[in-house]
Amino acid sequence: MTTTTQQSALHDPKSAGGRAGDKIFSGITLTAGIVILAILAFVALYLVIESLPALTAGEGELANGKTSFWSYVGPMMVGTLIASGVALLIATPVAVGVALFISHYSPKKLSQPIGYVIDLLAAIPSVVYGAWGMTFLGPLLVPAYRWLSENAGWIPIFAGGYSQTGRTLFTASVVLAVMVLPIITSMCREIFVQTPKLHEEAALALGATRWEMVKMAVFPFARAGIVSAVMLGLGRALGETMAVALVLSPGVLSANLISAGNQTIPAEIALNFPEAFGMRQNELIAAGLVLFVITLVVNMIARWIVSRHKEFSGAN
Amino acid sequence: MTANVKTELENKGRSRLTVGQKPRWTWAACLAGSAIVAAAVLALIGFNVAGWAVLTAVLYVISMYVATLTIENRRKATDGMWTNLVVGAFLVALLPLISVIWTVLSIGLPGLLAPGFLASDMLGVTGAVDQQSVAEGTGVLGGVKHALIGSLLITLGATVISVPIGLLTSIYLVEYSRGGVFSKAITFFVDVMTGIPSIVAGLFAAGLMMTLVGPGTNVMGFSAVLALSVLMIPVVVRSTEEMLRVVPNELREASYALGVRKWRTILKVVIPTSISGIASGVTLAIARVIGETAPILVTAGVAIQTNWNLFQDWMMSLPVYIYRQMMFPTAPSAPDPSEQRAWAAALVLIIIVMLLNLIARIVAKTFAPKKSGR
Amino acid sequence: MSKRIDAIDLNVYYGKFLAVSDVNINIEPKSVTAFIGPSGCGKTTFLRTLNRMHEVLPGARVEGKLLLDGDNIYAPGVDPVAVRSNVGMVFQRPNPFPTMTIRENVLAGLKLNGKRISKGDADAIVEKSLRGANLWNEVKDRLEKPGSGLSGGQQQRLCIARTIAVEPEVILMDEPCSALDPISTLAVEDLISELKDDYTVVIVTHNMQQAARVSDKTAFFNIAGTGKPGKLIEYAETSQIFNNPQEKSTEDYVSGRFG
Amino acid sequence: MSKRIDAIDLNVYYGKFLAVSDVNINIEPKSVTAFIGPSGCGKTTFLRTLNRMHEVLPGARVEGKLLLDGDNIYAPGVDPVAVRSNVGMVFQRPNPFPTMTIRENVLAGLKLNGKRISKGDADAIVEKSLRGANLWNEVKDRLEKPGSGLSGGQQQRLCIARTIAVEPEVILMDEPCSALDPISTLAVEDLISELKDDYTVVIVTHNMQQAARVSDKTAFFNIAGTGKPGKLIEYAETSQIFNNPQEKSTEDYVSGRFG
Amino acid sequence: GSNNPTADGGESAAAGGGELSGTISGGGASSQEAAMTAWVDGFRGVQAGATVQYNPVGSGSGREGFLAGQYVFAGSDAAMDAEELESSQDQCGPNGAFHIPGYISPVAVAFNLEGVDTLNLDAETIAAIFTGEITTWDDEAIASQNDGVELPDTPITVVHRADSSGTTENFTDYLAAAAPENWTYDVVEDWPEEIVAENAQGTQGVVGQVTATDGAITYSDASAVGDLGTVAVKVGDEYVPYSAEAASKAVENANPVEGAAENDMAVELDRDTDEAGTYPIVLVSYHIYCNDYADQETADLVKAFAEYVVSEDGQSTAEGSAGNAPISESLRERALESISGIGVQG
Ligand SMILES: Nc1ncnc2c1ncn2[C@@H]1O[C@H](COP(=O)(O)OP(=O)(O)OP(=O)(O)O)[C@@H](O)[C@H]1O
Ligand SMILES: Nc1ncnc2c1ncn2[C@@H]1O[C@H](COP(=O)(O)OP(=O)(O)OP(=O)(O)O)[C@@H](O)[C@H]1O
Ligand SMILES: [Mg+2]
Ligand SMILES: [Mg+2]
Ligand SMILES: O=P([O-])([O-])[O-]
Repeated sequence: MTTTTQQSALHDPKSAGGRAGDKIFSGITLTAGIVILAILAFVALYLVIESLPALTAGEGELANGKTSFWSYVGPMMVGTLIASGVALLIATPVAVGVALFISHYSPKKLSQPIGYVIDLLAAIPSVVYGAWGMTFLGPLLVPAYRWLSENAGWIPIFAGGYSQTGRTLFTASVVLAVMVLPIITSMCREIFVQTPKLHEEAALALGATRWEMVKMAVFPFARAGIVSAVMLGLGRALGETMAVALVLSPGVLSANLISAGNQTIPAEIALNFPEAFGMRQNELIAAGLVLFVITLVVNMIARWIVSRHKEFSGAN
Repeated sequence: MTANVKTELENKGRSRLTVGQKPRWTWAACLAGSAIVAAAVLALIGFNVAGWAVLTAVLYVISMYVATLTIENRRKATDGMWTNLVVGAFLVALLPLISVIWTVLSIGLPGLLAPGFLASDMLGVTGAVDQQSVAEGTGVLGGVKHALIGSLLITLGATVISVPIGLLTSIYLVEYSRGGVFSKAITFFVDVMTGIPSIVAGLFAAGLMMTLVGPGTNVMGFSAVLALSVLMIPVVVRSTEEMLRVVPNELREASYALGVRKWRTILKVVIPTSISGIASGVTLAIARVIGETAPILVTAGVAIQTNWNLFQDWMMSLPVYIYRQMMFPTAPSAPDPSEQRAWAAALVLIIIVMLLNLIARIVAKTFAPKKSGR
Repeated sequence: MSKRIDAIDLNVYYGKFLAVSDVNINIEPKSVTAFIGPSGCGKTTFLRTLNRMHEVLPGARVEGKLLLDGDNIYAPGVDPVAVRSNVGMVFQRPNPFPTMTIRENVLAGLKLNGKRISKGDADAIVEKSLRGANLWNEVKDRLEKPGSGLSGGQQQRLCIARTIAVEPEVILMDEPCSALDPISTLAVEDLISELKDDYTVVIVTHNMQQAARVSDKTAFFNIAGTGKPGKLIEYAETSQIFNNPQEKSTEDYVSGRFG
Repeated sequence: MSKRIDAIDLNVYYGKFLAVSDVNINIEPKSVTAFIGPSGCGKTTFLRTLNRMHEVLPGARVEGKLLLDGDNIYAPGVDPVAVRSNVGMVFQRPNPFPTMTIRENVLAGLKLNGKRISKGDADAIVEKSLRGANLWNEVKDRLEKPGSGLSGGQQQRLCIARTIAVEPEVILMDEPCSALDPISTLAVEDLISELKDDYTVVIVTHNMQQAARVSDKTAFFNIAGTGKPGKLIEYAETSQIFNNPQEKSTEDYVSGRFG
Repeated sequence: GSNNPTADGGESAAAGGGELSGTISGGGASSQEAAMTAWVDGFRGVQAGATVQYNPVGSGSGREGFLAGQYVFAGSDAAMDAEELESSQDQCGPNGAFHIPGYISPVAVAFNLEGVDTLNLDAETIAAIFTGEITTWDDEAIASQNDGVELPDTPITVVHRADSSGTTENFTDYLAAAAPENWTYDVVEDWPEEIVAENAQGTQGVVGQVTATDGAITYSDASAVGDLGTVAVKVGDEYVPYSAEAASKAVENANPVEGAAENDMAVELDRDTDEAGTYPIVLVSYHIYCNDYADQETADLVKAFAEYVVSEDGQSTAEGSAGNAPISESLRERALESISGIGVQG
């Protein structure tokens, strides 16, 4: 039985053909990765090159009248972070709640249609969100702003008056929250339903209530996914131009959520790019680059948090 | 003996298992109480319906918690509270949806139903035409055919580019890379790209095409396709990656053990298992880019007539159409027709995304795991 | 700390499919009852109705009464959570929480009660439960490692430890030893004998010897054919089932002459 | 259609952790070999090295040689897929494909590899494999239903059917009967005896009787303590292992006097 | 699909005989969009085979695109500076580019005040209102110029443009020239951020905001102000309400930009003029063309289109659609002369 026709079975030509399939496929996926890397690296390169004049500009060379680039983007950076931060603070709990509702709380028959309805939120173009925020939501919130200003004015973020039109950073944040909600919900929902039945049952059999089961089996399983979903949402919130440009009544940074003022980087770009040329364009693109860096830092932190618990991945 | 137990139970009428439970009408009492208290509180500082609803809801959650806590125990109270909050989250999410949809429907529906809105473009529609139709009260002329076709072509193009690339890349990340430098680099760039302001993507695409085909000719649908792809790819990669990661390893092992090649395992086992999530992710990505305004404006320009060619001449798209009509009416002194067209176009856009979503779900359903059993 | 269980005309459905029909059974407190029967006859299904785990599956439902110390756990208004914290369960397939460490897995059920337990007490419980499941020696040095890195048998014993840590009144075990080596099996059987002093234990097993060794009474389930519901054929003292069964099919099954 | 297996100085690692060390074993073609040993001693781990499934886990690796009919399957350039299509495997935990029907699950090995087979052939294979796994009668009316709706034992038999459908030369079974009732167990044991005529069969089992009943040779693995590697203690004719073991620990283990 | 444009004045062709064909692209100021739509449509009636497309990306991007060769003509709210003119030689050959005032529009100061349709204000008062020094409508400075008008004590809400805007630039230019005491800020496209006020994106945005807010005031392209009240601006000794003629007159009397080429019609408006009947807050939006194009076909098309735009027909078509002010006869003559010089490079 010992054979000398070396490795006949393990190296047969048919198998070699199949192996080529494997090679080709992994090659294709690798190529796709390289393509993405190339595209994205190009974008980054483009941004850096276009930003350099603004980043290296000396005093008096900037077209926006500011002494330095950082005194120009600094306040907008803060504005952007506040707007998307508040948006995420609002959207994340609601989105996770909705996802849970769909995956574990709603009657099984309803969960599909409900998921569909929530996905509708993603179908609405940002211009429409902008118009809605400007004409409907803003004025609707004015009484609340008045109340906050009168009763909670001692809190810095509510200090210093309120907007008559409701076109404030908080309104913008709410609009952003509504826009990122479907992104987070949809991804969380898909992951929640993947929670192994085995683990859900393990929790229930221990006498866990539904909520305890969710805490024990669903959330740990979905942790990485939730973080990713929130990061995608954050990306959308950080990068949203048109809706913020329409909703917000921008101005200098005041960090006051309920009065006019403050500005975000994407809205600044959208509002000023059309009339910009030369150095002004470089400044705006450089502002875009700054936004990149912010996104990157936040994402790296998120990845780091997820990777700390890699050993406990849900796929095992 | 069995009969014995039966009668024993019947006689008792209630059981130890239900002892100490809050009465069934607790929720109604709490709701009514909350509503009254909320109304009373608001009466002091000025009543309004929205505030009343919010306050009632908050009070209801709290009072149910307290009631359950006192009558039953903390765990049930906590569980009940989270149930209320989860349902509440859903209701809260419905509010903006209903509001936006109502706004779009009420303003946009008449425009959508106007004869020829879907079948005509804006050729020949000038401010004078709009002024006339306002003055004479006749129907609004002009439509979205050109923008509809533009949007569909551009989005289709972007999807054709981004979905395979994004899907394959996430396969690479999940199945092939073993956490090497290269996969870290991809992850790094994908992360950065998720936050790219859309207009920057547009500028990049316009600039890239300018160097490739020269100025002037670079304004075309395909440039917009590129811009949208840059925006779409990270969303596809990141959502697909997540969906692939939660596929149980034991399924992969089962397949390998049958002598199935890795690539077939991926295509036939891993992807079908996660198809519903992938489909959702792709639809989301499409929904995200199909509504983009700024990047299309700077890459594909604007047009008043239908263009079927992605590689030549300017192209209109729905979001640009909506934005221009809304912010820069055809007749500045008579903006109503433009506004009507804008909201009707928004409605068209929403319907398209809904249909896409529906298709994705059907696709997902066809391949998805047969849900049943342990 | 133990309960009696009485099933009255219990029918168990998966959607429209009647999986187990018409079960009447009385399980005494502080006893060990074994369920035996061919694969697919509904042992697992019936076992899961005893702590209302059955209804967790979509479309699954139960008709009839199931009394726990005389209280119908399927009566309207009964909270399944309360039932389940009284009736613990070990599954056929080991299912430790992959995101928790071994230690956390053992304490998972206790944590639910929200009672603060001192680290010392917790350590004691972890050790006691793991010893009870005969796993202590193997994992005592890696309590902080994930539970999913254990071998199949280790995982199953971890699940047993997790269940006994909460000290329920009834313990249901669905083939707890099927993945275990003889030594661990022996340990678990010893554990069952010990548990019997305080708890009511119900165990599904395919192993006749095991059923004979550990149980006081044995219930034999059978199924007439595919698509037919499983039925409780015979329920009696274990010795009687194995030595002097009343039904022909029981005799065939326990003597291996079946089918 | 059968192969001999020779392991030479085989060390198996999970990352840095040496799980099984220094195994030397010769498994004859057309024979049934049983692996026995206490839980966690590395039976599964070693079994998985026989068809290169071990390396699927991140960080897992193998040192030494493993010859399949004299060809080292760990030689550079060897295609693990070729190895696996020659060496089939049934896992400890049943894992049918959730996206597939029962029928598709049985045909998975063929269909996933893109082989075209006529409907008639496919039907024949499905029936033959399901009969072989003693599952045909239970599922013949619901072949188009999802495989995940079966009972635990049914799922396991489905996995066996799936494996024999591809007709490998060596079949590895990791506790294939642990979830099965005696009748199905008997059927699978019969199947193993049949398979032996054509294939080389390796089986992990915790059931001494089973090992004694079905295997020609038995390998006893043991582990000195936690964190220590598992070792092959004794490998001989089954009758010798059970009646006249050379090692003290083997004797202790097979007689249940262990630990 | 067919939209039946009843107001298509294409028959009375002003230039050409309808034998041209091809496509030319322009881009730039969004303020010109409405007028451009009318011109593009009208030009189709004159030259059925020719297509003009215009991308309203904004003046800055339009000029940038023109200089990069992306557009063959640009629309811009501001004239190119010397540097830009010089770099235009890359695309246009040594003779560079030139400006034509294609679109003239008065910038109205519009407000929303119950029962008040028009107010008389001088430049100082306007500046004081927009800088936030005057905060209520019944302020003495306003009342003193408006005898007989019942002014409420409503607070004034200033609404300005959020985006970079040629309108803002023209408006601040007027304030800086006519009320240097009160307007201490620069002439800017972006509203000075030191002045905290409400704002909105685009002409429609500010008009919408003012319409929705009682007591609000803004500046906006006059064509869009709709039913809002407007200010008659003090020029010399009289108050001049905005009108097409008054705006046109302001451009007529403007001075050419210093050092401009002979055919370049970029102008420096005289904002603090005393000339009767002149409305000084005017936005001139230029069309920028090359003196010489690379090929004959483009040159012919551009020439024909440029001629159509300034023609009587073109200007009245735009007025009918966009509500801007048509250029005067003398401006038209000068413009046609400049346009006639368009030729081919080399
Ligand atoms: N989730 C489910 N949906 C539909 N039918 C099911 C489901 N689970 C089990 N069944 C069916 O119900 C019947 C009883 O299954 P059950 O799991 O109770 O068998 P069992 O006696 O535990 O068998 P085993 O010894 O193999 O575990 C079987 O016919 C099975 O196919
Ligand atoms: N994925 C893994 N990562 C790290 N260690 C592992 C992994 N799987 C198993 N081990 C360890 O390797 C050793 C051998 O495990 P293995 O699963 O081979 O045991 P076994 O003999 O099959 O036991 P059982 O009879 O319980 O199935 C054990 O100490 C186990 O904890
Ligand atoms: Mg079972
Ligand atoms: Mg094992
Ligand atoms: O024409 P604008 O620059 O004011 O938009």
